Order: sequence, then C-alpha cells, then structure tokens
Amino acid sequence: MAMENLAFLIPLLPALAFVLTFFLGKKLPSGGAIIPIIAIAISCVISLSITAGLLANPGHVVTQSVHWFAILNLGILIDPLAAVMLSMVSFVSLLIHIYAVGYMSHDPAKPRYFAETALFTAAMLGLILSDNILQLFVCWELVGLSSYLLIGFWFHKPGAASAAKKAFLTTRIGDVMFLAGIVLLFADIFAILEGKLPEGVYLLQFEEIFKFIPDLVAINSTILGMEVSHLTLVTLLFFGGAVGKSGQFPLHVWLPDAMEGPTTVSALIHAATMVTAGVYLVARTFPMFLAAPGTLMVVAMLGAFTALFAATMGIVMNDLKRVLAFSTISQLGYMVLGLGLGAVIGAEAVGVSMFHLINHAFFKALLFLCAGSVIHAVGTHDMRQLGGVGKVMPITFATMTAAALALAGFGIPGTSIGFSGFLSKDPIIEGAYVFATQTGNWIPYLFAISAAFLTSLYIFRLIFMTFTGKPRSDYGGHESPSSMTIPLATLGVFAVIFGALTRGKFMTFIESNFEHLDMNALAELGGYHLGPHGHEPLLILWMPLIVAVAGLVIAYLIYNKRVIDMSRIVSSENPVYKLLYNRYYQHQIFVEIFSVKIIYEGLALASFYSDKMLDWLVNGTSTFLIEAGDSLRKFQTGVIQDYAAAVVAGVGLLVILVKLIMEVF
Amino acid sequence: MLPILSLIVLIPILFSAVTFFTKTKEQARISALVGTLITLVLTMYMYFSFDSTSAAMQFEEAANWIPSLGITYHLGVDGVSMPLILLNAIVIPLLIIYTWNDVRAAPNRFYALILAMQGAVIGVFVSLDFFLFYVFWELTLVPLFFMVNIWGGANKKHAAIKFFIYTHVASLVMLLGIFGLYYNAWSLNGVPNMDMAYLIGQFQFLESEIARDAIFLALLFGFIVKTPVVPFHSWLPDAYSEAPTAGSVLFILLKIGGYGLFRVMLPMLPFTATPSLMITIMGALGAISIIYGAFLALAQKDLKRMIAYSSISHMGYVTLGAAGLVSLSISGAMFQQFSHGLIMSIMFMSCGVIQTKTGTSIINNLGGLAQKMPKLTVIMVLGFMASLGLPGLTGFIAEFLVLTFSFINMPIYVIIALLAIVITAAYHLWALQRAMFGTFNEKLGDIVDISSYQAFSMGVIALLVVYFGWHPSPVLDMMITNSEHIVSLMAVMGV
Amino acid sequence: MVNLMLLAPEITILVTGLIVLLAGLFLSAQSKKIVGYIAILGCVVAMLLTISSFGTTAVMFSNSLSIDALSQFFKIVFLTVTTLVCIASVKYTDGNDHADEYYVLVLFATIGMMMVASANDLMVLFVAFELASLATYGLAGFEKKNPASIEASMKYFIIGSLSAALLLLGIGYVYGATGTTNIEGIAQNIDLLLNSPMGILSLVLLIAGFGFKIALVPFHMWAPDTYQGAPSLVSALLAAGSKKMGIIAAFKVFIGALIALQADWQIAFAILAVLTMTYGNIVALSQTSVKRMLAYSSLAQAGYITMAFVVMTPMALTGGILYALSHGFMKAGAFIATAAVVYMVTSENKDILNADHLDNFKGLGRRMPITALSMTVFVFALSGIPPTAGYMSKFILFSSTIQSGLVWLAVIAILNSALSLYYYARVVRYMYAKPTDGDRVSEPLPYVIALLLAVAGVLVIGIWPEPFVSMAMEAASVLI
Amino acid sequence: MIPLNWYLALSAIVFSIGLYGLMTHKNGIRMLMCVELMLNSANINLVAFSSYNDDMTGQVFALFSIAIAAAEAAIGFAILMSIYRMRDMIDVDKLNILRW
Repeated sequence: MAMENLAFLIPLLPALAFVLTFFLGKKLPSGGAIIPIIAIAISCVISLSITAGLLANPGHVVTQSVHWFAILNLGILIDPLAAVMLSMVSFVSLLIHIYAVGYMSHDPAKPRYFAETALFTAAMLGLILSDNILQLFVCWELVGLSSYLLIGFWFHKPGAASAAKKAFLTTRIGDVMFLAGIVLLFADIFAILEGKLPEGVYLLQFEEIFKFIPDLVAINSTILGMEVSHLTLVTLLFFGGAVGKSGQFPLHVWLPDAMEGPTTVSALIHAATMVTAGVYLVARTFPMFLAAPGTLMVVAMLGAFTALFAATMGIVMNDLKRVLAFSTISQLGYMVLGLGLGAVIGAEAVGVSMFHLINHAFFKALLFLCAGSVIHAVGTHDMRQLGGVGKVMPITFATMTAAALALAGFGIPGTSIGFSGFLSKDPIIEGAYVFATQTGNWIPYLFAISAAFLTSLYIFRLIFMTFTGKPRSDYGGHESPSSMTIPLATLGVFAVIFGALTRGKFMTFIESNFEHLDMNALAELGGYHLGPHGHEPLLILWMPLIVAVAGLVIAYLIYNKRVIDMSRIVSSENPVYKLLYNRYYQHQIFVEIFSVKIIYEGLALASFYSDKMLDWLVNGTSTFLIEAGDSLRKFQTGVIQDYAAAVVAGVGLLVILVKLIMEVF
Repeated sequence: MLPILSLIVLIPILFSAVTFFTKTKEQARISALVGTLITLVLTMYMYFSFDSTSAAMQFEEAANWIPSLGITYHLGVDGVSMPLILLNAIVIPLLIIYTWNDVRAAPNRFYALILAMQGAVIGVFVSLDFFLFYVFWELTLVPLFFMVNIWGGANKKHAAIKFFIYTHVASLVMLLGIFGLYYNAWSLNGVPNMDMAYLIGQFQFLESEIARDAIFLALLFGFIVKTPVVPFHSWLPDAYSEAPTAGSVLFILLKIGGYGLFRVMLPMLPFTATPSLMITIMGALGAISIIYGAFLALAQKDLKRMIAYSSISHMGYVTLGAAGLVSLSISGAMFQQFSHGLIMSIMFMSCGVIQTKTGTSIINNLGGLAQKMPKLTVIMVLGFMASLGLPGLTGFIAEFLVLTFSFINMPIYVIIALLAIVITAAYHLWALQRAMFGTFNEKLGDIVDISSYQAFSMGVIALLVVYFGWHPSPVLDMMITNSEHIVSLMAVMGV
Repeated sequence: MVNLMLLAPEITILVTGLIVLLAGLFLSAQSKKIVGYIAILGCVVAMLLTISSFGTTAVMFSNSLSIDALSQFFKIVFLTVTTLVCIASVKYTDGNDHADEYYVLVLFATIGMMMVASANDLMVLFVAFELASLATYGLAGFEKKNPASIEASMKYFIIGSLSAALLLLGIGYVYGATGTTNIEGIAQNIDLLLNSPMGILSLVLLIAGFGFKIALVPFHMWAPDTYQGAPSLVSALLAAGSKKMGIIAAFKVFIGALIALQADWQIAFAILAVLTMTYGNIVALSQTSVKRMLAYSSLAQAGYITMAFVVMTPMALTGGILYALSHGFMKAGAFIATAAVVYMVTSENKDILNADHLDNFKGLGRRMPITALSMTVFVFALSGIPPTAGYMSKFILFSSTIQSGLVWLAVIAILNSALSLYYYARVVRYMYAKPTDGDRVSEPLPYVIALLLAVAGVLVIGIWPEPFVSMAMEAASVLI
Repeated sequence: MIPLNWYLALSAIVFSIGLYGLMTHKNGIRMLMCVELMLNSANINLVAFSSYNDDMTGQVFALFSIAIAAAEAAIGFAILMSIYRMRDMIDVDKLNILRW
C-alpha cells in the first residue's frame, strides 16, 4: 500500500516543520503555526490510514529499515501497538497545535513555540515507530529535550528555568538507567554470540532482542548477595527509564514543577503524550518483562503506590494545573499498574494499560486545555481566587466536566456504557483484584481503589472550586476563541465516547501485537502463572463506581455546599495536611539533601578540594625548585678566595669520592 | 601525484610566515583565511579520494632524511588520523572567521600562531616516523605557549608556563620511551630505524619484560598527560581557562594525546609483560577522569573553567574506549575525539563571546543573557546539549559506542561512567540556567548579540554537530575499519 | 713529510692576526673598522680550508700534532663561533681605538683553541690551552672603564691561573709515571700510572684543569661572574668557544690517553655531570641578569655534554660532539642577541649598570623584532625544542644514554632539560608578553647578520642534520 | 742521589704555600705571586721527573711553563693596573659586584 511506504514521513514531516518554523516562523502570520499544523495533519492522516489497514489485517505490520552507523539501524515498525499510539499522538498533537494558535496569540515568541512543539511531535512519533531500542532511546532523549525547552519556554521566569532544569535532570536519572539497560543488554547479547556479530542483522531491533530472551534469562549475576537474572536487570533498568519519563515514584518530582510551561505544553507533553512514553516502552518490550523473574511485581507495586501517593497530594493543591499534574502522575501509576498485572493476565495487561493510556490522553489533554482556557481568560492558576467561572465560560465548563467524569470513572459496570476513563480504569482495578487473589498480594488493589476515591475527590474539588459558586476575586474573563473551543469540543467528544466505541476491539487489537510470540512460554521463564479470570464478585465490579460517587459527593458537600467545615483540617497545625501540602517534603529531600548536600557539597566540593591539593603539589614543586635556586645562588659569593677554595675542595672531595666508590664497587 | 600530505602541513606553516610579516589586521586575517582555506580544500580533496574500507596507510610519502640514524621523512594517513585532520582543517578557518572583528594587539602574530599550530597539529597526525612525530609533537607547544602568554587572561603567566613545562616533561618522558624502543630494536636488528610501524612491530621482540613495560608506561605517560587524564590534568584547567578563546579552541583541537593511544599504545598493548594490568590502568584512569572531571566541573564557579573540566571528563571516554579493546569501543573513542573537538569549539566560542560582551565568566555574575543574545543562546544550548551527550548530536554516538562496547570487558568502569552522566547533565544545565536563563542581570549593562561572523562560524560547527550526530558514517566508517585492524593485530596474540 | 696544507687554517688565522696587529699600528680609530673585516675574512677562509680538508688524517711535528676528523670538527666549531663573534664585533668595536687589539686577541685565542684540538702531546696541549686562556683574560677585561668587565677579568684570571697550576701538576704526575707527554705514549705506558699512587690524584687534577674551562661544578665558580661581567661578545666566545676547548682537551686526554682508567674517571664525570646540570639549571631559575642566566644555562649544557664521557659509546660521543657544534651556534647566538640588547640599552643610557637585566628585554618583540625572534629560536633550541640543533643533539646524546642502559642518568638529564624550559620561556615571555613604552629601534646590521647566521645554523642542524651527524660520527670514530 | 719523593714533597710544600697564600691574601700582587709559586712547584715536579726518567721532555716542558708564567704575570699585572686606576687599590676581595 502506498500509505505504508510513506510511514517514514510521519516523524520526518514534523521534523521538517521544526526546521522551517524555526528559521521562517517570524516572517509568517501567527508565528508560522500553519507549517507544523499541516505537517502534523499529514502525519496524522498517514497514521490513521495505516491504523485502519492494520485493523483490517493485524498481522500486516509495516517495517522499514535503513543502515545507520556501525551495527545499528534506523527503522520503522508499525504494529498495532505503535499504530494506536501514533494515531493518538498525531491527533492530539494536531488538536493542541490548533488550540495553541489561539492560546499563544499574545506571545511574541510564537515561532519558537511552534518550532519546539513540532520538534517534540517529531521526536515522539519517531519514538513510537522505532523498530529498535537505540532509536527509541534517541527519540526518548529528544522528547526530553523538547520537554526541557518547552517547560523553560518562558525562560526569563526563574521558576520556569529552574523547573526545566529539574525536569531534565530528574528524567536524566531514569534515562541513564535506560541507557545502562541497553548497554547491559548489548553486552550480554555480545557474550551470547561469543563476540561474533552476525552480518546484516541489527541486534538491537526488538524482534532480534526477543529471540535472545531465553538466553538472557539464563545469565545470572550476584548483586548484593542476591542471584539476579540479567533479563531482570535489563528490564528493571528499562523500567527505571520509564519511572523517570512517566513520573513514577520516586522520580515524579519534576512533573508538578513542569507546569511552569505554557498550558498547551502541559497538555501535550506532560499529560497526553511524552509522559506515557515510559508506559509505551514497557509495553513495547513487554515480552522481556514477562519473561523476567520479579520485574512485573516491582512494576505493579510501584504503579499502585504512585497512583495513591500522587492522588493524596492532588487533594490539597490549590493550583489548577498542579492538581492536574498530580492527577497525571496518579493516572500514569494506574497504567504502570496495568502493565504490572501482566504477571497474572499476560499480554492482556498491555491492552488494558494502553487503553487507559489512550483514554487518559484524551481526557487529560482536555482537562489541561480547559484549564488553559480558564487561565487564558482569567489570568490566574490559583483556585482560591476563582469560582463561578462556569457562568462566563459555558463551553469550557461543559467539556471540563465531561473530562472530570471520565477521569473519575463514571459508568455502569458490566456494560459498555460509561465515560472512557471508566471503561479503561475499571479493568485495571479488576486486574488488581485478580492479582490479589492469585498472588495473595492485596496492596495493589487497595492502593488502586483508594486512589480511585481520591481521584474523584480532587477532580470535583477542582470543578466546584473553579466553576461553581461566586467569584472570589475580580478576574473578568470571557469565553475563549473558537480556535480553542473547537479542539475542546472535539476532545470532549472523544473523552466521552471513545472508550465505549472501541472497548472490545481495542484490547484484541493490541493483544494481537504479540500473537507471534508464545506469551505463555515467556511467562513460564519469568515464573508467572497466567490464570483465567473474568469472574470477579459483583462488589468488586461496582466498587470503583461506588468510590467515585463517594468522592463526588464529598467534594460537593465540602466545596459547593460548604456543609463540612474544612478549616480545622486545612491548617498548618495539622501534620497530615502539612505533610501533604508540602508534598511529603520531597523538594527538601531531593534538592536540599540529595542534590545540594550530598552531590554538590559532598562529592563535588570534595573533588574540588582534592584537585586543589593536586594542583598545589604541582605548583609546589615549581615553587620549591625556584626557592632552591634562590638559596643555592648564594654560594656564588663573588669573592675570589671562596672560588679558589671551592676548586680545591672540589679536587679533594672528588679524589675521596672516586676512591671510595672504586673501593665499594 | 601531488604530495598532498606535505602540502597540508607546509601550507599553514608557509602562510604563518606570510601572516607574520603582514602589516595590518585586514591583511593578517585575509592571509590567514586564505591559508586555512587552501588547506581545507586540499583536505577535502584528500577526504573524498580516501578509501575508508582500507586500513592501510594512504597518500604515503617517504624520503630519506637522516640515514645514519635511520630517520625518514615518512607521511601517511589512515582512518585514525583522517578524521582528526579533517577536524582541524574545518574548525580552524571557522575560528579565523570567528575572530574576524576581534580587537587585539598584534593581530599578525595572532593569526600566524594559529596557522603554525594548524601545521604542527596536522604534522603530528600525518607523521609515520617517530622522530618526525616528536618534532611536530613538541612544536605544538610553542604557538599555544605564546597564545596564552600574550593574549591570555589575568593569570596567564602562571598558566602558560605550567602548561608548557608540565606537558614538556610528559613529552620528554615519552621521548625516553621512544629511545628505549629505538635502541632495543637497533640492537636486535643491527640497523637504526625510527619508522613508527616498524618500531611498534619490533616491540614484541624485546627480550626484557621490564624494558617492555617501562617503554609502554613511558609512552603512555606522554600520551595521557596530553589527553589529559586524571591525575595528570593539573595543567589543563589553568591553560584552557586563561587562554584567549582562539587558544582554548586550539587546545581542544590538539587531539594528539588520544591519537597516540590509538596509533602507538594499542598495537603495543598485547605485548607488554602484563597486558591486563595495563588495560586496567587505562580503563581505571578513563573512568576516574570521567567522574572526577564531572564532579570538578560541577564545583566550578567560572564558566570557562567548568568547560575545561568538562573537557577532562569527556576525554576520559577516549581512554576508557581505547582500553575497551573491542573494535567498536575503540571506534567510539576515536569518534569521541572528533566529536569533542567540534562540541568544545562551540562551548569555548560561546563562552568567549560571553566573556568579551559581559567582561566576566563567573556564572553567578551572569544571568538572563538569553533575552539579549537569542542567537548565541540557540547555538550554546545546542553545544551544551551535545556536550551532555544528547542523542542526535555527535557526543551521544561516541559515548554510546564507548559505554556499550567497553562494558564487555570492563563493566565496573562503565558503571562509574554511567553515574557520571547525570552529574554531567547537572553542571551543564545548572550553568545554562544561571548564565542564560532567568531574569536579566541589569548590572551587565547593554549587551548585543553575536556578530554575523561569529554566528556563521559557530553555526557551521553546530550544523556539523547535528549532521554527524545523525550521520556519523562519513568519519565513523574509516574509524571502524582501522579499529578492526588494530583489534585483529591484537588478536594475533590472543588478547 | 709534513704537509703544511693541513695546518693552513691555523696559519691563516695566525697570519690574519699578524696583519690585524700590524694594520692597527697604522690605522686611525675611525678606519679601524677594516680590521674587523680582515678578521672575518681570515676566519671564513680558515673555515673553508678546514671543511675542504675534512677527514684527512695526519700526524706531524714529531708526533705532537695530529690532524683528524675530531680535531677538524672542533676547529669548525671554534671557527664558527669566532666568525659569528667577529661579525657582531664590527659594530661593537666601531670607533674604538683598541679594535685591532680586540681582534688580535680573538684570533689568537682561536689559534689556541684550534691547537688544542690538534694537540697530540700534553706539552702542546698545555701551551695552546694557556694561549687561549691568556688571550681571553685580556678580552674579558677589554672594557677597561667598566668595573664589571675588569672584575670579570680578574676573577677569570685568578681561577684560571689556579687551574693552570693544577693542570700542570696533573700533567707532571702523568709524565712522571709514564715517562712521556705524548698521548699515544701515555696510553701505551698506562700500566705505570695505574700502579702508581698518583693515579687518581693526577686524574682529578686533570679533570679540575679541564673542568675549569668546561665550567663543571665546582670548578665553575668564575664562569657566571665572568660571563656576566665580560663584554657580551667575549662571553659568547668564552661560552661557545673556549668551553669546547676544555671538552676537546678532555676527550683527547681521557679517552685518548687515559682510557685504561676509564672506570675511575667515568665515576668522576658522572658525579660532575649530574651536579653541573642540576646546579646550573636550578640556579638559573632565579636569575634576572640574562647573561648570568645564560652562564648558568651553559653550565647545564656542559653537564649534558659531559654525559658523553659517562656513556662512552660511539653514539654518545657523536651526540657530545654534535652538541658542541650546536651549542656553539645556540650559545653564541644567545649572547650575541644579548649583546645587541645591551648595545641598544647603553646607546640610550650610557651609565646604565645592568644593561642585560631581564627588564630590558620587555617588549623586545616590538622594539627589536629580529633580535627577539632570533633569541626565541636560541633559547628554545637550548631547551631542546625541535626542530633545532639543540633538540637534535639532545636526541642523540640522551638516546645513547638509554641505549647503554643508564636510564637514571637519562631521566635526570631529561628532567633537567624540562626544568630549563622555565627560565628560557621566561625570557621569551618578557620579550613578547610584557608591555613596554620603548619605541622600535633599528637593529645594527652586523648584529643582525651574525644572528641570522646563527639562526640558520641552529635550524639547519635541526632540520637537515644528516651531514653534521655523519661528520660527528666520523669524529667520534677517531676516539673509539 | 736525593730520592724522587723528596722533590715531590718539596713541590707539594711549595704548592701548598702558594695555595694557602692565594686563599688568604687580599692583595692582588700577593695573589699573583702565590699563583706563580704554584706554577713553579709544578715545574719542580716536571724537572725532577725528567731527571729521574732520564728524559728531556720534562725540562723542555718546564721552560715552556716558565715562559707562560711570565706571560701570565704580564696579563695579571695589566688587569691589576686597570683595577688600581679605577679604584685606587688592589684588594681583590673588594671585587664583588658580580655575584649570586
């Protein structure tokens, strides 16, 4: 098919758009936004058509490959997993670009903005359709770069500059783990092949890597007294990368700060697309995870913990965007948890997780864009100063409410009726229950269900504080222009119905991705037992809805009707509130203790002073010699008698010395 | 056939003399530019007629020089030296363009020194006779000594003399090693011969194990001081940071230490009495340089010193990759030399601009420069990103190859190097944030962006960084060919 | 049959000297310039004669003179230095009423040195040695109105006489033990000296006698004072020429006559070589008078050359001999450059005391570009930076040290050589990196010619050393 | 016949006297005389050896040496004259502007 052959254009067009916009943007209206919009639209069309093709024939994956350097290639692999992501990313990116035309209309640096978002889109699309782990890493870093640039878009604000740096550095920790994983993987493959690299085969392609899974499991190393399979190490290191990029505990600290960037950036990068790259990485290499003993347990536990941990902070934030940021972290936790459930449900976990990923992309992007719309209109992020915005901005209000319902997960269990978030989050929570029954570990389920309650609470707190009641400050405001509201409405539609439309088809489509691999055999290698499921008790099925409704009701009572007085809880006296409000003192721990005290003052200054010592040693030698010369020259007294004495003494000493040495030897 | 190698060495030296006798700045810079452009054209011609699938010496020239000592005038180029010659031939004309409108005393001498330096450095890369090699090797010291001494910063006297003597000591120790090799081979075969390949080949036949190790260590010392490698780096921060921008860039282009590792040390390595010990020494020094340099860079308050230390950190990859002993790790190390030359040129050029425009390079005294200097910021961010190893730029290719393929033989050192990556990112971003972003420091007064000359030369280098980051094969392929050759030489001994 | 043609260089110089002496009687002070040209001509002719007969071997005058490659090589060294000095002196002696005497002394000193190079008998050697010494005593005190010059001359004279006495004593003992003063005769009868209690004593006395000329620590004490105080051009002659006379004498006596005592004198020379190069270099570090610094540097250089006695391989001797030639160019050049600076400074201010102070070299790169550039070449050559004569000589000398397994000596020498870079580089820094308020001055042509010739010599030996190396090898083969 | 060692002893004594004088006296003339003493002690050696070895070389050498000593004295006095003209004294130990 012709469209398939154009697959390489998917990342290249936005990349070209980046270059064009960067250099020509200033000369075009609205910062040259039209260039990336057209480019991404074409990418989107190609992606969608390839996806359509794949839907018709899931086995017909698109592959393209060119030699890059040494023994590496650049290649394209569009299988169902990639196709879905491509379509979502290009589509959401397109909408957000259109939205940004209105949102960024007052900013003088528009060309830079559109160039950078185009760069991001290119990198993200490149990441998704990589057919090898290195190219994925390359694009992985490039999206990190775009994220850095876009968070720091308003670089003249010290907060933005600092947040950009923090985001880059924190994710960099994960990236290094990812890189270490690739290094270890390659070294192991090298060892398995006994140093004889086959000609014409690119070993870092996913398909090639998967062939080595049994050999990799067999290699063991003893680390800290534990016998660990190298596959476990590799997957854990990959997961480390995912933890950084997808804002999982403990590397999530950058994500709330990343809200310093323009809201469109938050929507595109820090909600819908880039942060899901970590989830995508795990999904992409899922066969390795499935075969690695112990890894999926770690994944599930960490995902569940992050889901709850972030949600607790979400309920106390007063900044519109920060609430959404914590919500993103929490939802990413769900996705990671979903992947971890592979331990009991196998490849289905990828389907579940990806489904949530896509749905989340729609409703979270929508939430951010709505927030952006509000901020654009009223000029503040602080919910305590808002209130009653719904009257001024009805479209925003409506779409945001739809998104909130999707996030909180409203729907009727057992049917396909419900907001998209419900239809994708529910299977994860159910999966967690299966996980609990199969492994006896209830923690993921308990965390997930508690987080579901908190999710509902914080998102409706946001809705009520922002849109209902009376204005708490004088902000004026107006409904946003149509270039903003049309994307809102489009996304709103998707947030409401996408889940319901695609539910069944989606899962099977994604699962078909791994059809050619024997997932059960892989699970055997990893020591996981995939059991049948689908017969959960009714309470378990209804539980998510129950907690969601509970959350809504409590939020309504507190923040709309003000029935419950929060003043005693929300005070600096309350240690729990203080802990949450200060975000568990992560900043203090990470920045002040870890970065400043240990890394900077400890190690860097220690090196600094040790280097001073070394330098002193070198300079000291020269000083010593010069001083020695200064003393020795005093022998040259200028008096002839002394000179004569030196000659005579020299003769005498030389006779004695020569005599002595001759005697001794 | 054109004696192209002699020409690319002699033309810069010739033009150096011409430039020295020019009267005005205009004449000086034009003469310098013409000289370097001719060199560039010749180098490009050589590059395009170069066969990157062959590990043999190409464009060889040989003539008797001092027959009574077995010294010949022997030049040649292969995949190890070609990229480095290319690097010099490309960056130096750009450097001259970069300094086009600079105001400084005695411009004729300034440009003459740049050209002399170019001739000397290329001379090192093309020499295939140890005598000639050493002659050029030492000659590279002199222009830099003058450069720092005449146009250097406040502490130039100290920096220049320290650099001069420290590296001279190292060169002399290396010379002793060459002597050892030369005479041992002489007494073995009865004829004096200074030819590099011959002497390296004779190394394995030396009877005494102590002599072999001593010779190896002496040569290694010479090379790693120049590279430089911790703990023999003390000369570098002072020299790099006190030198004028052009001097710093010339320092960066002085890749002769790492070149020596590939050309001389690696083929000899398997035949030392204790190869594994030597590998450990090299690997450990490389890894220590990487992480120690990174921490030191993090502790610096001066932008230029920070870049200097970051250079130490980056050059650690060269030593580590060389010690990795897998053909691709060696290629990675070679590529790191090439890439480091480009990246650091941007870094020092950016820093130079900041220093001349604001009068300071203390990071905390800067701030918010991006608002006044958008063009510089774009190039500088690109340079910094390349330096911290961002994929898509040259630095990543080199680091990836070195890390991945050194891991096979020395996992511990690679893990140390991996830890340093985060630190590397930290100091780069920290410096960018403090110097370029945030609110503008009003004390700095009125600042204008870089001139179009500067933008041109930095921009071209930046483009090269991107180009080779995505398409490294034009230089990487020949490196791989040669490193496979080196490894195959080692494999003969089963190391 | 005596082939007088082989003595033609000496005869030429002698005749030139006599012509100059006679001409001086009849010429006025202004027209005395002509004697300089005569002297230069004589030197050049003598040099050409020496080169043309290079490699001829002959023994003449009852076996008391021998002409061979070694003696001819050193004659070339001496004549080179004398030529350079004479050329530069044309300006120095311009308008001086005593110019004729100056040239006569220079030429006679040169004859003395050349005779030492050909001497095959200790008697001839001693007489020639003293001829050169006496002439240079006078030259050192040539500036009669300059207290420093007189003082330099006095010190040189006293220590020189003492050394002459020691040398004579040593020769006496050798003669007493072996019954002959002929070098080959001594070598044949050496058993008598070996068994004599006078053996080591005579050895050390001879070392002291020659060591005075070579300026080996501790017989060097006069050298810095004299080099500093004497007129710069005379210092050039002393450091570059007369020093080599000590070396060739030592070559002849120790290697030619006393080879059987090799073990003893090698130890002595090893000690002296290390002491000399280290002391010279370290003390030179803190000097501010350029001439004094060059004096200490020439101590260090003498230390390097002395290594040839310790190593005693054909290669080492080749290195030592080549070093003598290179050092002739480098040191003479450096002193002539200093002389040019001193000339410039004194012509600006007659009464200045420390005309050779480092401060006067500030900004020389702008004030006297040719002088500064030449000086740069000389000091870099002295420190052994390629491609110069200094590097080439060090290359051969140090490498031969490694060859014979004396790694410790090579390491000491190498470290010393690195250390020396400090004070040499400082001169360069003063010339190019220090600002000055002085204007550009025109450099006198004779100085410029002498400097450029010396630069050419330094670079030619550095870049195309083959003819020189093979000549030095031939010379070395005479000894071993 | 007087044994050779007696001559050698005499020569050594004369040399030592000369050396002592050279190192203790300040007056230039006296130092010059001491130097002459030392040279002559060496001459004694040469002549003694000559006679004991039954070889004329030593005596010829001594004659040369005496001639050289005379020349040396001439130069020495000339230098001392210059010093005297400049400073009105010939104390050699005052000559120390050149040092260190």
